[in-house]
Amino acid sequence: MEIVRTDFPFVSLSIAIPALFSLLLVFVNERFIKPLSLIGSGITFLLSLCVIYLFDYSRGAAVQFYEEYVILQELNIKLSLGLDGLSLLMYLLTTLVSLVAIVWSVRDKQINFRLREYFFAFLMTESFLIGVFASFDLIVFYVFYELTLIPMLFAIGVWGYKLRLYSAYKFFIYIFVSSLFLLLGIVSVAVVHYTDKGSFSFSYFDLLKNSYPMGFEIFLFLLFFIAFAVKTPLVPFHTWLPDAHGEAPTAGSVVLAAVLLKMGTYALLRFNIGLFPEASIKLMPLMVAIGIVTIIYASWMTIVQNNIKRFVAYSSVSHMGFVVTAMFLLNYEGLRASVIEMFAHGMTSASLFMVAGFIYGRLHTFNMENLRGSVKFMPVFALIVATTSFAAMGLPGGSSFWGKFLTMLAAREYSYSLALLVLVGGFFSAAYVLFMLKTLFLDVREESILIHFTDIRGFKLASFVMLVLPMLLVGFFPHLFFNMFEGSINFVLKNLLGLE
Amino acid sequence: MEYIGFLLFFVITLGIALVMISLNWLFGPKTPQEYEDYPYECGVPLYDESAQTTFHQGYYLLGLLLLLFDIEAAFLFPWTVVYRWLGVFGFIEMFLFILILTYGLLYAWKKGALNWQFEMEEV
Amino acid sequence: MDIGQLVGDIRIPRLELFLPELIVLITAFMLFTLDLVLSTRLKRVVLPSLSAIGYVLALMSVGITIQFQGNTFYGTFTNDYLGILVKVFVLIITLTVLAFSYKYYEAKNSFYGEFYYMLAFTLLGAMILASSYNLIIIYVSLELVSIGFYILTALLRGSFISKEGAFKYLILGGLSIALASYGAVFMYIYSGSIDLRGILSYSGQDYHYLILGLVLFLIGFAIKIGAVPFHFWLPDAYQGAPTPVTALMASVGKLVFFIPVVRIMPLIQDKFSVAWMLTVGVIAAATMLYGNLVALVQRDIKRLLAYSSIAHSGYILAAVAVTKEIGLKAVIYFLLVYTVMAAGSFFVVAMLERAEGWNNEIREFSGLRFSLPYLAFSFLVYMFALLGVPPTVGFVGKALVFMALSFDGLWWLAFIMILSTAISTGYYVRLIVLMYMKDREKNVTIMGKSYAELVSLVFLTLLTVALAVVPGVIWQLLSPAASMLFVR
Amino acid sequence: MKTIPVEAYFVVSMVLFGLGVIGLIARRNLVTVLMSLELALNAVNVAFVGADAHMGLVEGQIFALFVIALAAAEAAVGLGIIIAIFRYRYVESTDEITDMRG
Amino acid sequence: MESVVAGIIIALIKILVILGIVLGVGAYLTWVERKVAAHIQRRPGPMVVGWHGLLQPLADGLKLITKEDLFPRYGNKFLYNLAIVLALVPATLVFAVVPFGPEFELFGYQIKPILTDVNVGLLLVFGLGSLAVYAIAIAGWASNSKYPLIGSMRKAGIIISYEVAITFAVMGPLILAGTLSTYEIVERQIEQNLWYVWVEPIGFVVFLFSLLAETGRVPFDIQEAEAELVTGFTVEYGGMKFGLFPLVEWYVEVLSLSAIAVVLFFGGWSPINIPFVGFVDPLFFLGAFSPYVWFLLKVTLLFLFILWLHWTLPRYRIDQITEIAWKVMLPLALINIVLTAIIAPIVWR
Repeated sequence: MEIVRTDFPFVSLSIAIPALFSLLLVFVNERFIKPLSLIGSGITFLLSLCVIYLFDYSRGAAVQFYEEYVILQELNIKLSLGLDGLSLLMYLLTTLVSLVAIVWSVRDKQINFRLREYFFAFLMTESFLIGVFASFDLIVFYVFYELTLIPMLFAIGVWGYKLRLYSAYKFFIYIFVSSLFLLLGIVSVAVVHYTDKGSFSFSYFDLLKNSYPMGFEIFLFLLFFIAFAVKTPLVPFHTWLPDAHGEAPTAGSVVLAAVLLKMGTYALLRFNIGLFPEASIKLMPLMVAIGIVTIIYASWMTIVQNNIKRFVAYSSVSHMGFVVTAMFLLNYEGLRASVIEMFAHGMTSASLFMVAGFIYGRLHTFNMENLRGSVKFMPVFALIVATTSFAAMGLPGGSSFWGKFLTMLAAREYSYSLALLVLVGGFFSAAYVLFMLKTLFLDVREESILIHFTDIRGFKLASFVMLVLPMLLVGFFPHLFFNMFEGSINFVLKNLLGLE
Repeated sequence: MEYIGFLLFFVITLGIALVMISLNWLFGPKTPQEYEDYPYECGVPLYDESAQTTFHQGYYLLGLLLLLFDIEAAFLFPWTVVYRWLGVFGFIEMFLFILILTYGLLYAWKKGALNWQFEMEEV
Repeated sequence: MDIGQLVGDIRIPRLELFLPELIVLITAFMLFTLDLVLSTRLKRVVLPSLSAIGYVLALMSVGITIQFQGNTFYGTFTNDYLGILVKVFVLIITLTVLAFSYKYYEAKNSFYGEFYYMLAFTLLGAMILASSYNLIIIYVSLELVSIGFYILTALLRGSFISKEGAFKYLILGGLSIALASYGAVFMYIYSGSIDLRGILSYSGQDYHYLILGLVLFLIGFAIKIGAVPFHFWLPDAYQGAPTPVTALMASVGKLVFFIPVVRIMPLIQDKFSVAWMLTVGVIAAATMLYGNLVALVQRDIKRLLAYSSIAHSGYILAAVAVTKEIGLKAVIYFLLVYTVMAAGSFFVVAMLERAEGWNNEIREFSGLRFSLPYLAFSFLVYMFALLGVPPTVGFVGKALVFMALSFDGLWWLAFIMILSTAISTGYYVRLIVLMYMKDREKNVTIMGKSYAELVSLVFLTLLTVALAVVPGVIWQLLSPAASMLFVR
Repeated sequence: MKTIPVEAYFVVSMVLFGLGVIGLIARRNLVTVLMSLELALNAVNVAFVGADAHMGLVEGQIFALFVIALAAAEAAVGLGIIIAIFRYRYVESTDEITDMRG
Repeated sequence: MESVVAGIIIALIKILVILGIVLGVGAYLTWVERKVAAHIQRRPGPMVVGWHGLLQPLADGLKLITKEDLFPRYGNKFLYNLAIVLALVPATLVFAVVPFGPEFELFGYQIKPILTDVNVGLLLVFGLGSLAVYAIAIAGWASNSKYPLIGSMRKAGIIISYEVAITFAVMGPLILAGTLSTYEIVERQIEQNLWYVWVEPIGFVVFLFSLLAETGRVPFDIQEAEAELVTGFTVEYGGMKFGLFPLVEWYVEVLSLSAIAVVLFFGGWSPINIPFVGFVDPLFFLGAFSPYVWFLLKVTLLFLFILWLHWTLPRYRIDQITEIAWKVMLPLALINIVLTAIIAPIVWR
């Protein structure tokens, strides 16, 4: 993997800025908290735009903006930060969604106490998330991966809804425990490097060159996989997600669904497939099967949900199923599909959670029965809901279209029956989105309170707009995004094919 | 070899002691009476069969002191035997040892462990 | 036999190697003397400050001794990197204990001058124990530390459980020492030497005595560190002791009781690698599982932390099972940083105990964040550290243990460790949830905070994070310490 | 003089040690427990001195001296603690000091 | 084999001699004491049984033997009897290490007039001496009666207090002699031309005090304290059992400790000493028997001195006794050790 060093520390700056602003929040007056956090995440977002502008797309596979700071010479642990095409996309997603979450929170009625901690947590999350996507040292990656847990634990536990304590507890235990397997995997990989080369290294670039006996490689693959499967989540490990997403405050759900889930899929692509290509090929059928099961099971679960937040949460699981299925098809189309679907799902799920949050702000319920027809009297909001839903459904022009379409193409390369299964999954996802739309728009409801609802405006509108625009951008100009990670995907494929 | 003599001596004295114990049983009269084997209480009737209760904690403290000082003596005995060969260094070391021992004594003194009439401390 | 020859030539010891211990010794005697002569009012000022000055001087002199390394006192005292590293931590923790104890005992209305010099003697024992291979010296310093702990445990006016804890500790501690010294007999028979290096590098034909001796010796130490079939005393002693002393026992005690084992670990592994791996592995597994499972159902915070301490013994033992150099590093690192975490968490409890109507029950932590935000925050940091969440030292310790286990392919142990960590998540996170996410049941206020304890708490909290984020400082000493011990 | 085999010392010391440990576990009286502890430590001394007699060395005797001294110190502390316990309540057996459970 | 048999026979002869001295002389010392006491108080003492009461001890013995064998109702029979054994046996065994004179040759055998000349003789003395406290404590405990218990506790307290003082007091001579064997200690004194009492007066005084206290002689006879405790720990004993305790305490132990004192401080069997110059023997005409006579003479004088104290001094209080042990005797003994260590090189030259 090529490395392009940088003169200006963009990446570490974008990790440091939110962190610094969050520390600043501790000391400032109550009045300045919201403006300061807006400024902080805004600057980070602008910085990410700069990075996108400066990124050399002709060398997409290369790790650019690379920085390296030694933490521990003895074990060769380095804070090595950089962005390749894949990371870049995730980085953009992170800064965007974090900004959206903070913009949303400014006017969220639910967030009316312990403001300082709230914004502190969200800025910290942003910083850590950038760290996750930008680090190329496995230990540093792990540290950031774990760190994101802590602010999220607090976000769910403090500002969540009724079952928040239980959900926070469950969320933390699931992810923390599963990530211990990851830790074991990471150190084992480093140990293998040590026994082969005589020196420790946790650097992704060094570990790529490792080779393992087949059984051991599968073992390591599974160690990594457990952690990421819980995080993603894939079906047998998904039970934390409806609780966590369902009980988190809106902004928390947004960050959770849009970015935290992507950590799992991103890491599956980067580490599982990158570090253990042979095992990936060997385990492909199993992984695809898990993906398909996830799609279908989660879709069914989605349809039967009453609670709109849990509904969106389960739909996220089914989308993650698409991502993983596509990824483990291990061909060009599949990888493209999975990456673009990650980004797309980030937009749509965030947006859907905000829809849920907005309606809750009006009606103080998440129950679908009580939401019947609620959107009818808010035209702008209705437009947003419709756009988002169609995008999520995979209608052409919407962001998810490319993901689902390319997944089917990729599946067809193996067999038509697999493609058919994916298609069925697509039908299901269309079904539940339509079901939701029907409930929100078309059901008739007599009560007159709905008439007095004012339409969406101000900060909340802005946050929706910030998501809907990129959604459409993905839908209509996908090549802007494909260009970003084309190189990375080719690198992964080369790595895979080199073995065959 | 020397200890065989000692062992003999021990056995013989033990025998003498046992004989001494049984002399009264052998030669004494056996005329049991009801109150002759009552514990002596200056003629006052017994109100408590057992006298074996806990005793004053001062005795425990004495026991502790004995334990500690006698054990330190165990260190001094070997030293006394070889002091001739140890020279100045041996003197300094043992001086320190005795100094520390004196410290212990001073501590016990100061804390009142050496006084017979102990006051009950508030607990 | 000529006695003159037996006595041999007398050499003046290299006192510069012994400097920190010497300073602590002198401090202890000065404290002792002053305790006898001063009035109570003066004692309250003089004793703590004198101890603090003594320990700081000792800490500085440890820095000096880094350049003089070697053996002295006829080879019975060894000053090496490991010893220096341990001494630094032991001194730091003892200083913080000093800081916390003052107000604690004041609140409990239990001022004893004895506390200060027993602390000094315990410290002295700990420092010597950390730097010797000689069985006699190990035995004597072990007793010094233990007796110090027994007395410190019992020194709490008006508390029956403190005496009860001290008695239980005494009995099991005495048993452990008896077992260890009985083991020493057999090792001595095997080799005719009382130097552990000599014993283990001696190549005799008949291993039976060595094995018997080692087993007994190690069981003795297993009791001391609270490894599982021998842990009964630990929760009671920890709960009964005055909380600053509990902090001392959990940190310094655990650290120094491990050190002789750490010193001989590579030598034993050289001889019996497979058996060692298996036995220690099984004990480690049992210890961590048991500690965490029982901690889960505790209602008393000190007992909970005590069981967590047992569990941590298990984690450290897991690394002891490893036969590679990294295992040694993991053990030493984890031990050192565990002192910081354990001491810190107990100190928080010590401060809370001064609050009105505080019963050390876990539910009393509800909403602590609202009453005492800074204290709650530092407790949060310790909980994360004990749990092993980055970027705290606990995480680095666990990662190192995993690494060591992976080196030797002890996967089953690694999985048990993951399982037990999973169990431990239950109670650590419960505390966090209680403190930060529940509403408070009552207002907790602590009377009279002293600057010394605030500074110490901040220092320990920072250390918990800093030693993980800037690990170079500790590794500079840790790495040569482990390499020097590692024979192959 | 015929030398006594070293195993003989060990048998004696093991019996003593065993008695000590059994007493430690099975006896209920506080002072008896403490005495059992002393018994176990003295078993160590027997073994050490026996080993020295066997090998003609002196280190074992030195060790035994230290064991004697520190065992006494431990017994002293133990007695002190027992006295302290008695001051709170009259306890006859170890079964009665169970304020802490869990 | 033959030498073993010979050794055993020699040992048996020695034992018989010692027992004769201890028990015979011990019993007769009761008469001596009564006579001395009487004459100190200007009265004749026992006069009826035999000439000047010479058969009095025998009469006493017979009377004691023919008493009924009683046992306190609530006591512990085993311990009750064990106490007697524990009192008598160790006290008598101490004589095993008392050297009566120099080595001599008889029928081709080298014979030392000491039963067991071991290199830890003095430790044996203290080991056996410590057992005395058990006898007393057990006697009080086994009787299960209040007076004996109080008496025995007091006595035990005193003994263990003075045990420490006496242990430290003997270290001065030990430093000078450099050995623990009683026989060699005497030899060293003869070699060095020095009775250690000349350089160890403090040690001797402490030793003497401890001797008095341990044997329960006045002024330390608090365990008897007739006025308060009847007869202390022996209240529940009767007949010969009762007779044995004073016999052991007042005579056997006093004799043995006096003998040890003579060995340690007065050069054992050596004649009168002029420090660092030599010995003057006014009894030279006795030839080979002179050392034995000297030894017995010194012991007797010391014994009489103790009797003299007994019948002239009043009794101390219990608290005074223990406090003197710890606050005066022990520091004195410690100072004595340090001083001795300083002057020891002069003695050795």
